[in-house]
This record gives sequence, C-alpha cells and structure tokens, in this order.
Amino acid sequence: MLESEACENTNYNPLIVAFCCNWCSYAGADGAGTARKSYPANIKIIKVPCSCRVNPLFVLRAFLRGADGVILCGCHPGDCHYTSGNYYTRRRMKLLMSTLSYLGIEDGRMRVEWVSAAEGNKFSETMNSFAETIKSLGENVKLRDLRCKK
Amino acid sequence: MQKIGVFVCWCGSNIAATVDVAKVIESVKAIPDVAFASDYRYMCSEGGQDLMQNAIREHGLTRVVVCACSPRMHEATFRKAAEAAGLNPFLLEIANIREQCSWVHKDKEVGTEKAIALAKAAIAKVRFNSPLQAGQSEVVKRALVIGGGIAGIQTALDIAEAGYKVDLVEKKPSIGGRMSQLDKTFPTLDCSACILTPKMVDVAAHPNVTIYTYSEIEKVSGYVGQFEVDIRKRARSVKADLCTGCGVCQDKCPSKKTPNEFNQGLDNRSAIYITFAQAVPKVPVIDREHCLKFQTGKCGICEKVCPSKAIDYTQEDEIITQKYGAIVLATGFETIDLTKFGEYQYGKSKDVITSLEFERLTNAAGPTEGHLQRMSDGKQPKHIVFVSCVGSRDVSGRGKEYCSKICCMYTAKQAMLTREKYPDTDVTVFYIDVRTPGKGFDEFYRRAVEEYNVHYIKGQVGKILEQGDHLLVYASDALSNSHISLEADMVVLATAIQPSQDAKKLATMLTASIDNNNFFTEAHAKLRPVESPTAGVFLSGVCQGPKDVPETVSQAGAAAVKVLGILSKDTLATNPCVASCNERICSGCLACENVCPYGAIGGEEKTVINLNGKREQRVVSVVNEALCQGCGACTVACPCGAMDLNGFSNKQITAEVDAIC
Amino acid sequence: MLKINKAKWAELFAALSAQGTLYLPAEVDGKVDFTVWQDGTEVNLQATQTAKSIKNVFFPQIENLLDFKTDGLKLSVEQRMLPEEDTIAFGVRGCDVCSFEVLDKVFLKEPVDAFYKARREHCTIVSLACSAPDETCFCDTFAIDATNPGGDVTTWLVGDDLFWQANTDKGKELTEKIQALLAEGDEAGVNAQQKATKEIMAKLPLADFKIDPKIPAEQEKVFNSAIWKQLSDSCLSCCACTYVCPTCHCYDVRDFEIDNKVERFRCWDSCMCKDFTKMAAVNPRVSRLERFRQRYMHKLVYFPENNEGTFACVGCGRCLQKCPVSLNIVKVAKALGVAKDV
Amino acid sequence: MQKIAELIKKEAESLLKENKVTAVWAWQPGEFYYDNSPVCFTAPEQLDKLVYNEFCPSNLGKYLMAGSKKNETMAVFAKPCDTYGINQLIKDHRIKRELITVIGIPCSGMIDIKKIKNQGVKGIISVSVSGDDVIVTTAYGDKNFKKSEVLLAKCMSCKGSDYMIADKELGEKMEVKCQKLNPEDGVKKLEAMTSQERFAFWQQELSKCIRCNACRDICPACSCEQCIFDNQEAAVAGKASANTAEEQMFHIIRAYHVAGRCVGCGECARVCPQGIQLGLLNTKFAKDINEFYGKYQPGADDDSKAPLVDYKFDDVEPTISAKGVR
Amino acid sequence: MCNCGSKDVLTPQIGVVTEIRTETSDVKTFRIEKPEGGKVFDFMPGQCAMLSAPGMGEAIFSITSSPTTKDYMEFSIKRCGEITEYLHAIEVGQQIAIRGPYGKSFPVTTEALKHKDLIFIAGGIGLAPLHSVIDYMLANRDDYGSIDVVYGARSKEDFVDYKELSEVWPKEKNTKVHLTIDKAQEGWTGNVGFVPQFLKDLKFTPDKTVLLCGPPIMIKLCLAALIEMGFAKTQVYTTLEFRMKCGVGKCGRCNVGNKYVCKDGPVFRCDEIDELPDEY
Repeated sequence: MLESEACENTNYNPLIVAFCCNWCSYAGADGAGTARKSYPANIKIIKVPCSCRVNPLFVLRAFLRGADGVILCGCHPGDCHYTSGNYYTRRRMKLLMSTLSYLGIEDGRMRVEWVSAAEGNKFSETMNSFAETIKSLGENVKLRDLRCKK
Repeated sequence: MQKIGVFVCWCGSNIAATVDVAKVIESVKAIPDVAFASDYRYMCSEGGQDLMQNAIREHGLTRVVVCACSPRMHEATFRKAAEAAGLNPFLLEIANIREQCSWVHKDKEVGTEKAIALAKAAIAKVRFNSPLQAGQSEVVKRALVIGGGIAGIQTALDIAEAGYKVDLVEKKPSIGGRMSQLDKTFPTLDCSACILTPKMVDVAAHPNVTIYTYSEIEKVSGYVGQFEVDIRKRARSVKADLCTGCGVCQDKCPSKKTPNEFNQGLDNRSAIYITFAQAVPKVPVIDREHCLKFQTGKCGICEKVCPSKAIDYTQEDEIITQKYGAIVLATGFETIDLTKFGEYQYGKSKDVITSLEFERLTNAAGPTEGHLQRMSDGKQPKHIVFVSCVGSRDVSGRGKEYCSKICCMYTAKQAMLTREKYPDTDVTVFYIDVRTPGKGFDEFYRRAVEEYNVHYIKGQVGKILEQGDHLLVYASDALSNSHISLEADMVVLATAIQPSQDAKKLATMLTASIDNNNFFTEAHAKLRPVESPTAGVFLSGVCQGPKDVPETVSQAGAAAVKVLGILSKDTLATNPCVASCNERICSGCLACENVCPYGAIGGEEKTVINLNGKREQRVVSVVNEALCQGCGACTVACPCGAMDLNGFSNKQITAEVDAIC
Repeated sequence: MLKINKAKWAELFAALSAQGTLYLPAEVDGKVDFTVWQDGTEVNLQATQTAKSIKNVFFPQIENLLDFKTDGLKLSVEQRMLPEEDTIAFGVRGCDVCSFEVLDKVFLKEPVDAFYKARREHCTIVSLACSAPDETCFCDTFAIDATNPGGDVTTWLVGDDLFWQANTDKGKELTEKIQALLAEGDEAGVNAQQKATKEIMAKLPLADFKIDPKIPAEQEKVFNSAIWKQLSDSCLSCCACTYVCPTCHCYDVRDFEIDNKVERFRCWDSCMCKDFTKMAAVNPRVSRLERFRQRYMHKLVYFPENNEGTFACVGCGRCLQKCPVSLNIVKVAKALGVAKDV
Repeated sequence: MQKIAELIKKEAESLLKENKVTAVWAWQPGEFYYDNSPVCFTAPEQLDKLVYNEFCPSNLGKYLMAGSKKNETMAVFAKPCDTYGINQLIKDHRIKRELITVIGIPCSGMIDIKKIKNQGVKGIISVSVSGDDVIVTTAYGDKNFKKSEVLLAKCMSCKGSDYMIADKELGEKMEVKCQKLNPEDGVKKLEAMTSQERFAFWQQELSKCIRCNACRDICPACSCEQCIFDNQEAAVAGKASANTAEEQMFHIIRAYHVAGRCVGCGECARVCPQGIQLGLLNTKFAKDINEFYGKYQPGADDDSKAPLVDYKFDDVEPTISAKGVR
Repeated sequence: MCNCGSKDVLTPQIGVVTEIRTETSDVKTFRIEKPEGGKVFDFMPGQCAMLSAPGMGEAIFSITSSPTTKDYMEFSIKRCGEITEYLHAIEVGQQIAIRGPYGKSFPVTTEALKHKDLIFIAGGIGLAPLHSVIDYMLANRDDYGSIDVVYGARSKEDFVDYKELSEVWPKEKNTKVHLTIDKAQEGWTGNVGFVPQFLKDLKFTPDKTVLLCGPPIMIKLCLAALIEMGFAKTQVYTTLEFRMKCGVGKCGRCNVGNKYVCKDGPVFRCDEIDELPDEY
C-alpha cells in the first residue's frame, strides 16, 4: 500500500512489454489508435504472428532486462488465425504464470488477455488497467538482472 | 555491421503533431549502424518512396526501417518499393508510430519518446532480418461460394462467366436466400422474384457452376490457392436426377403441420416439400423429423405417388471433398430473436409481426396469396403501425448497437405499398431517425409522406397492449414532447438483422475473423472491404455488414473480381515467413510435429552434420514450407531452439525485447 | 604459540572482520561453505571440507574486466578497478592452502593476471589444521601435511581452544592487530592432536594411494590408454567436479551487451563442458573422451610437466564427494595404472 | 540385493556371450562401498566388476543415447523408477527401442550416503547392509543406522515396483519400506507461504547454484543435442551465474523445458553438489499439470501426447490467481 | 580507470581501421593504427593479436604485415564466423579493440632461418602469417638465402594479395613465386593442381628450410610430400593457429599436451608437434 503510494508520488512510469498477435490483438491495438483510445506510452508493442510464437523465454528475457510488466495478447480461444495456436499459448502461459507466482514473483506482473481485431476499446482498457496494476506493484526488482539497471 | 536507413513519416500532422520527427531522426542517427535517416511528409506517397529508393541506392543501405503507420496499412507498399530499389523486401521493418503512438498519446514529449523507442526496437530487429525468398504454390482453379442468396449467386455467376469453375453451397433446399422471400424492392418497387428468379435459373444452368443445396461446410484446411473443403451434402431422400418437380408428393403428403420456414412460420407445409414455387433446384426434400415414414415407419405415400420413382428413403449424407483456390463467404443474415422485447407483445399477439413476415403476408405467393389480413381473424387491418429500429441502435443490451441500415427504406416501402393497395388503411410509422442516404432514397421516403400520406411520428413505442381485437400502442412523440396512444389493427416491427448463426462456426473453420456482432471482419475497413484478413477468403453481402440489395450485388461482384485475381494466376507467392529447422541442433523429439496445426512438420531419419562437424544419422524435424503458415507454435515447443521462424526469429524478437527494455 | 578459547571466538571474528572481509566456513541449510562473516553467521570449524573450495576469493566465478562504450565509429575501453579490498580467508584446510600455490603458478606467471594478483595480495590466509580427516581425503598423496597446513597463520582446534601461530609477515601483522584477544598456549595439545590425526589417516581407505611422480614422462602411453573410453563413457560432461575443485582454473571471456555499452567479463568454465569457451567454434576437444582425458591429463601430466612436478590436485576429495556418477581423480589414476599401489 | 546382483551378472554374461548385445550398462564399485558408478561392459570377462547394491541410484538410460546413434545393440539394467526415464527417452527419439534390451531389476530403495554423513559420520571404511540394518565402519568407530531412515528422498516417494518398460524382469519385485513421502507435500508447503516468503526461499536456494549443469546432464528429459543454454544464438542465460536473476532464469527455463516430460526421478536434486531442492520446482510443474489438465505421468508410456503439446477447448484460462493484487 | 597503472592482460588497446582492402570474395585486409597514429604495438613475424567485436567477443588473428612497417599493422581476415562477419562489415574509421602480440614468432632472428634457403608454402588464407615473414625477410634481404613462395588457392580470385604476389615479390632479388590453383580456369596460364603435388613437380632440393601454413589437411599432405622429397621434420616450421581464447596461456582452451598454442606456439617446428599428444 505504502509502496504504491510512494510510486505514484514519484511519477513512477512502469515499463511494459506487450506481445500482440498479428491477426487479432495487433489489429486491436491499431483499432485503439484509430479510435484514439489512449493508454500509457510506456507500453510498447511487439508484433508476433500468433500468440503461440511467444516463447516464455521472451517473457523472462523482458523481465530480466528490466520490464516491470509483460502482457501477452492473442485472439480469443477458438478464433486463432492458425486454428489452435492460442490454445497452446493458454497452457504455456498458465504454467509460466503459476511458476512465477510460486517463485514469489508478484501475481499480476504478467498477464494474458484475448483481444480481437474489433476490440480496440478493450485493448485500450486492458492496457490502462494493466498499467495500473503494475503501478501498484511497483518496480520489478525480483526478476531483473542487476546489470541491466538503467 | 549493417547499413540501416531509417525513414520517419509525418503522415501530414497525424504523426508530426504528436511526435517530434526531427528528434526521432536525431536519436536514431546516433545508433552505430544507422547510415541514413530522413523524414518525409508522406512516406507512402511517390515522393516518399522515391526518397527511400534513392537512399537505398546511394548509401548502399542493407536494411530499412520505416517509422510510419501500422504495417497493416503500408508494409506491403514499402516492401515493394524497397524491392524495386534492389533490396530484398524482407529486409524492411515498420515501426508503428501512428496507430500505436501518435494517435494514442497526446503529449508530444511522451509521443516522441515512444516513437524513438519503437524505432529503436525496429532497428534492433531489422539487424537480424534475413533476405527471404517467397516460394510458389499452385493455384487450384476453382472457387467455393458459401451461401446461395443473391450475394452468393451473383459472385458465383461472375466467377463462372469469367471462365472458372465455382461451387455454390447453400444450407437450405433451394438457393435464393432472403431476397426470394421479399415482395417488392425499394426504391424502384420491382417485384423481387421477377428480378431474382432469372439469376437463379442462370446460375443453375451455368456449365461452370455446381450447386450443392441442402449442404453445409464440414471442414476446411489448406491455404490460399490450395484450400481443401469437406462439404456435407445432406440426404434429400429424393433423387434429384429423377425428380421432375411435379409436386404431387407434397400435395399427397399426409404430414402437413410443420411451420413453413419460407413464410416465416405464418403457415404450414408438408413433410416433403419444395421450398417455394421458383425453387432451384425444384426438387423436394423430406424433412425427416416430421415425416411419418421416418418417424413411424408407416406411410410411404410419396414413394407410391411419385411418377418418376425419385423418392429414396435410404439416401445418406454424402461428404464431398474438393480443393479450391479461393473461398467467398456469403452467408447472409436473419432477423434477431425478439423474446427480450416483451413490450411489443410479439409472439403473444398474432397481429404483431416482423417486417419480414409482413413481406410474406403481402407477397402473392405468401400464405394469404398477397391479401393483407390479420393473422388473428383474417380481417383486413384498417390501421397499421410500423415501428422502426426494433433491436437496432439499441444500447440497452437487448438488441444490436448497430443500425440495420435497410429498415428505414423497407418500412417506407411497406407503408407506401399498403397505402397504394389499400387507400382506406391508416398507416403510422414511429421512427427515431429516418435514414435515407442512397440513390433515390430520400425522394422515395418523401413520396411515402407526401404522396401517400403515411404518418411519420418521431418517437419511440414504449408499450403495446392487446385490447379486445385491437392493439393499443403507447408511444412518445418527440417533436411535441408528449405521450400518445393510438389504436392499431396490426403492428409491424422493423426488426434488426444479424449475421446468420453459421457465421461463427465458419469463421473458426476458415480462421477468418468476426467482430463482436459476428459480422465477418474485412482486411481493411476502407481499402480492403471485401477481403477477410485470411488470404484467399472473401466477403460478399450482409455477412460483412448490413446492406441492401444493390450494395450486396456490387460487393458480390467485387468479391468475384478478387477471386478471379487469384484464379487467374497459376501460382501464388507463398509467405516466406515459415518455420525452419536447424538440423544440427534438432534432437528429433518432434514436439514441433505435435503442435503444428497444418501437419507441416514431420520427423525424418537423416544424415546430418552434428555439432562437432561430424556426420551422423538421426531423426530430425523437417518443415514442409508449402504447408507451413508461419504461426510459430513449433518454435516454442522446441526446447533447444532448433526450430525458428523466418521473419520472427528468436534473435529478432529477443533483440526487440532488449531494445524496448 | 598463541591460543584463544571458544568463548572469545565471536570477538575474534569481529576483530578479524574489522581488518578485512572475513571468509570462513559457515553452515547454511546443513551445508558448510566459505561465507562472508557477519554477526550471527553460524561458523562451522568442525566440517572437514567445505562443499566448494575457496578459490572464488581470488578467482571469482564471474568477474567484470572492462567496459566498452561505442559512440558512432568511436570505441572506448575502460578497465574495471582492480580489487583493493583486504580479505581474510579463515579456516582454510591444508589442501586448499596448497591449491593457492597451484593457482599462483597459473595466474601469477607472466603475463600476470592483474585481477587475481590484486586479490591474492590483499588476502591473509589463516589455515586450520585437520583433526578429523574423511575417507575422501588424500592430501598426503601430494605430501601435504593436513595437520600443519601453513598459510600466513596456522591454527589448530584442540578441544575448546583455537591455537594460533603466525607464519609470515602478513600473518604476524594480522596477529598483532588482534593480539589482545590471544593468550599464550603450549604446543603439547597440538602435537598430540597431530599425532592422533596421522594415525587416523593411516587407517583411511586412501591412505596408500600414491601417484607415480614419473607419469609425466609416460605421457604418450597414458594419453593413448584404452581405459579413457570406458571411464569417459560414464562421465556426464557436467562440470560439478571442476567447479568444486580448488585447482581447476579454466575460464571463458564473454561480453554482455546493454544498450551501447558492453561489459566484458570472465567466468569459470570447464574443459569438461561441450561448450567450453565457445565462440565461433566448439570445444576443440569434441568428444567426451577427449574432454575427460584433457582434465585428468592436465592435472596429472601437463601441469606437472610445466611446473616442476607439481600436480594440479591437492587431494581435497571434493570430486569424490560431488560427482553425480562417482567418477573422480582417484578412480581415474587407479584405472590408468599411475597409482603406485596398484 | 546380493542375490539380484548374481542374477544380473548371469544375465549380462549370457547377453554378451551369446552376442545378443554389444554392450551392457550396469554399475561398478568405486573407492568406497557407497560410490558405485555406471559402467559399460563390452566383454564377459569384465563382469567380475559388476555390482548391484543399495548404492546404485543412477539411471543408466541416458547412456544409451550415444550407442543408439551408432546403431549398437545394448542391454540396460533398470530399476522400476529408471524405466520411466527410459520410456521418455524413447518417446523423444533419443533411444531406438529396437536396439535396446531393458532388463527390469527389483529395488528396495537406495541409501543416501549424505544422510549418513550429515549425522557426523566421517572416515567411512566400509558399509554393510542386511535387511533394515546398516552398519557403517569408520576410522572413528562403528555406527548403526536403519535403512528406512537413510533412504534417498526419491526412494521415499517411490512410484512402485512396476516396470514401465522391460523386456525381461529379474528376481521378485521388492517394495521400499519406509515412511512414504509425497513429493507434492513440499510444493504445497511453499504454496501456503506468502509471496515474499516464497521469494526469499527461492533466493536462498537458487543463490547456491554454481551452474555446474549436473542437474541437466543427469536428467532423462534433458536430452537435447545442444541445450539452449549452450546455444549462443538463443541468447538465454549465459553460462555464468552473474546474479540470482540469471540463476533464477536458468532454473525456471530448465524446469519449463522439462515440464510434461520430467518423469519425477529426483536425480537432479540428488546430484546437485550444492543441495538445491530442485524437486520443488519440477514437482510444481507436474502438480500444476495434473491439476489443470488432468493426471499425467511422463514416462509411463512412450506414445502419449505431452500436456504442453496438447490442448482442450475448455482449458483453464491464464488469469491472475485469486490471491493476486487488485 | 585502472587504479594501479597496470593494465590487465586481458585489457585491449584501441586501434582504428585506416584502410580496408577486399582481397577475395571472402577475404579482406584491414590496416590498423593507433587513433593518434602509429603502430599499436611491436611484434615479430608469426605472432598474433586478439581483435574484439564488442558484444560478441574476441578472436585471434595472425598479423599479416611486416614488423618492419613502422606505422601500422595489417590483418588479412577470412569471413567464417560471427566475429569475422562483424569485421567484414566495418568501415574505415571504425575503432576497434586489439591486444597482443601473442605467441612465438618464426625464428627469423636466429640461425634457424638466417642465411638459409627458404621455401614458403601456403594455402588460401594461410598466406597471412607467412606474408609477415616474407616482408620482413625482403626488408632484410641479405640476411637470408633464396626465397621460394609456393602458394595455392581454389581459383585465381582466391589469391590474397595477388598484386604483391605477381608484381612485387618476383622482382626481389633471388625470390620466386610459384602459384597454383585447384581447378583449370579461363585466363589462367599458371599451374593447376594441389600444392603437395606442385611441390614435387617443382623438385626442390631437400637442403632448404620450409615455412608451411594453411588448412590442416593441406599441412598434413604437404608434410608427407616434403618427407618423400627427403626433407626432415626439423626443417619444417608450421603454425597451429586455432582454438586460442585468452591468448595468455591461462584459460585452458588451446593447449595441446602441455603446450599452449597461444603462448608456446603458434609457430612450431614439425618435430616438436610430433611430441605432442595427437590432439590437434
């Protein structure tokens, strides 16, 4: 509680990496842009063909390199452009999140959301709420490689 | 060390208003292997492309980053331009600084900072881009059109006319779709059947068209140029080749209590039936659920009466597997379910009907042979109330948020026709807005008001009550800001339309995306309105969004042209962003094979050079590049990193992550 | 000879730690390892052996050497500060003390490794005599006297008293600084313990294990021995043995990139690993047999050849304890027939 | 055990003499009674060195990989728990089934010498085991132990006496007699802690890591031609443990890579020179998989689809747990 | 900043690339000087230097230019890996980290080579270390006897320093250059065939001293040919130029037996190599 207040006071801007699948979520992000639905600028999007391209290694790499939050967005289950990619993503990320939590990493530092190409609104809302979550969690100190401190 | 060129687009003020372009240039110039950086007002314009091409040639650029709008907009444009300048098109990356930066951030400092970060990420990635060569895949010169309404018919005809084979699949026993149910069409008031029927006949008679009615899509695999589709041809129980369509069977059929779908359930049909008089094919179908022979084993009258021995109770569903080069979706629409709109008494009072039911009621081939009468007592209504926007533009969550687009016009049509045929009938229309953008539309509406004296009241109907044999309509009059109530003999609800129920299932099968309302999503709202984001899948008609007949027909033609664009080629360039396996590292665990949605990966025992540079024989994964669609599922399943994806390699993504963090 | 009673050890450690960072054997989770002493550290002077050797005090597992910075075409190199911190390694057993001599022959030989040298010079070694050797101990094989381990200061733990004897100027300097805590002690207890320890050592399974000092001369025969295959077949190629070994010193130099800065660091590596010092090429010794042979040939043949007969093994027995599949230098030496008793 | 050792010797002898196989994988004695190591016998006359007793914990399955590539016929002696790993290696196409003869040998549990030594036992000269009695002779006198109290942790959670794969079984099946441990208990204990406590626990555990790779190299699920950590191209954690974050990465990624393939043999924890409780990480994955996707025992067969290369339409969603923030 | 004034052995110096020549399709020659001008360090022919690609690591290369050149040193580098890939992509003006010199040189100052008749045998990029020796000797021409350079490459285009080979060296006193390519090629009038056979064809008398450098297989075959021609292994010097990492004889990578290639080599007399375990 105190920590989060302190963060707000110092204008703490969490660094967030968002992996977005090309067919749904990246288009959703474009949709948010077209509709001018804003979200924090410290969220940077990396385009991948499908959410199933996101190796847990990339997520860990982002944390290691100092990202405060990582969010992975893909098509809704059942709507995957590649039929079943996001089903694998779902299992992979579920296990990864469970393990991160088990290792004592704050729940919520990583999130998976299904955002379709039509859900520009949802994209922006999701990003805003995720940024809020990360803000309340504060800086990622547990997974960061100390050498990467800026 | 690469020689990277960075080009930053202003997009007029779209980007430049929120991103300090000069500062972006300055920042990227400091990156070691950035050899050239420049900005331009519109990079996508000829001038912008020239700038890029000249820089590639003059500075010997080995990689290019364009900071501009979404790659979904102009990646192809810039890649083509780069290729023309002699650079492999896949050595170019886009930093999306419009949709994902300038348009979502207001503060210029913030926007600039983010644009720099995105540019850096793209630069980091492009360093590891490798030149890719698109492969080739053969095109099957046959198209599939799903849905046999006016949209599907027109698309099929246009493709067939151009000389290509096309299969038209319709779920119902006859093609024709919604348009065949309509009486007249606005604003010209042609008879719908009169203009549709010839087209139905044409398409059925066309040597290049094969029609599968009473059929559904079972399975779709493959990709543009090479789709493989299983079509389930449901058992009709009537041999189409023998049947003459005489109709004796349906006359003699003892089971006549099934609601007639074609007439929106306003009357009943027999268990063996021909949908409507002009049906194509004019071959009846046995509705096994209601057929006595199928339900009880007794009967068999139709078999006995059929003069051409066409009845076949043993017929079974048939699966037809066919390859196609392209697919068109033309699945049409249906009216929404009104159970949530209890205030209108729909379903409770027989005299509250939907506009589609009204069409059947006024159609000469309809249940009343075209006589306007109440379904409750058969009397001719003296006062009709039309309610528009029932379930359309509805934010209450009961209906649809979108405008169904066609209601204003058909309501005007129905009101006008009523007044014309029955001048003594009083017609009132309640509306929120009357939307008439279309050729001759407003004139048409004004005629209804001015010439035919249809009462238009701006206001919403709050409640309808049955009172004796009348209906009491409670409404608000927005102009006089008062509550009014009036008596009516019949109420017609201009019910919202929605995509056909099958759209969702098809979307999944075709990996075509649909929006929140189950309308198919187009690849680009403005520039690619008939293409779905899935290559080789096109959209025709209302399945993409509400449309009237002429719009549907023009989109159907457009979809056909897109299909022809594919079928006219012998081969298509395949997406070179496919998976590839590093055989030196691959351990042959074949986790990749297990996750591949396309069966594009298999294990092969091969002689490979191992990590020590020695030959050895072992199982390794082999990717069939023609089948691979580049999703990347295999790359993550692979524990040792042997499997990688061109264009989105481990190194590229890691570099992006590093650049951002 | 000086001594200090158990009751005053806490004071002793505090006083030593005031002179420099104090490394001593401490128990964490049932495992004894050299740890930086702090108030509350659970010191364990009973354990015969720490799990890892103490070589990381001089040769850390990872050490940043320098930074590169790029600015356009310009490149600058900035070497990291050489360590200046004074350290005390306390409770070092005889075998480990001798291991420093082995490492010195590598790192202090021209061209001198400046980082190692700085660390080595800033460290005072306080050894601890063994009184309860384990079955895995074979320091005697290399003529190391575990009961008189040397270093800058030697200590003996007899009963509740720690006997203290400075050997070098550095040791004497340290002793002076903590003189107040030390009392005079007589050598009788120490001598008795030394005698008893030696008697125990004679009873241990490896008491008779000796390595023929002439093996370097038989390099070719040993190198081509058929026994390497069978031995190396069961080796996992992990580097547990190398990383716990006090004398192994292979390293790799790698770069770590952050933005436009590159940190160059040195880290432990193992000649047993497939990817030893991997850059463009793989380990030059591609087969497991070659890698396995390299490690033992280096310890038993090449190193003594280059260093007046000193073996690169001090008989600490850690590899005997830690190898996942119980392969170790004793087994190898015996199998090769270079052990004297076979 | 002595009786079984005789059976093994006889079996190995006949296999080699009759040229049914070119190599037999078994164990040979070390310097002390307790340090047997794996060995490959290729001639009958070598077999006098063959040993089988309470100190043969190693799974020999992974050694078959090298011979399998060269199309050598090999026999391997496998305790019930070892057969899981062998199956997994077959499934991962690292061993060709047709080349190997798996001979199941009964086991009543392996003794953990560390447990004995942790009780202050030093200078071991010999160990003798009869029934539940373990007598340790040392240079400092004799010590007695109960075998059931000094078993390896992995034996205390023995998966049973059945062989998942065996071309032949020797002797009568034996049971491990001891207070059984459920490996999931440790995971549950950790799960019950607060996030901060768990973090502190893992920091402490993982900071011990010296990146010797013993856990990986012994693991029957870690059989890649080239481990991702050895692949410079892959840019994952380097070989040095620069700080705890990197060690964390190494262990998360390793556990992740064997998730759904880890047979739960417990060898990683046994061989860790630093005593890191690695089982707690691998078991967590196994437990999660069982809970989320239904019970799955890797290595119980050689053809089932592993949970991470499979899916169901209604799999549980990766949402933040109830305990999460917000 | 270094606090003791002493540089660590692994700390490189900065040099700047002042010239890049493209020799063949995959070989470039780089000239390196101190940023303020002048040679980064002195060396003797046959010695090596470690070049850094920051972020990727280091690799060792033999110095191609003559020690007698005062202002710079040169490296002919073949593209064959990540670091060489990096080097091939740099431009003139790029600064680079360099440390050395490492290893033993050819014994140019001792009686082993002085006043001897010499044959230089090189294959492909193997000319690089010999180039330095040849230039050194030509600069001190009177100290040495006859010089025969036998150089083989895959094709005409694969000769490194073709201009010097064909135009400069042959003009020197008592110096001959013999070139051969693997396969016949249009416009090539010289010898066609592999170096070992070419050696036999040239009928050298076995009283000369040989400096041999090239790919391992070529060294092996040439050595066999030389022995057949009556040469003794003590007359042949070669380099084992591979697998060095730290360059200072510590890291444990490059040793063959008790010899560290980086410290005790890379120049060995062939009879010395025979004494090493068969592991190179």
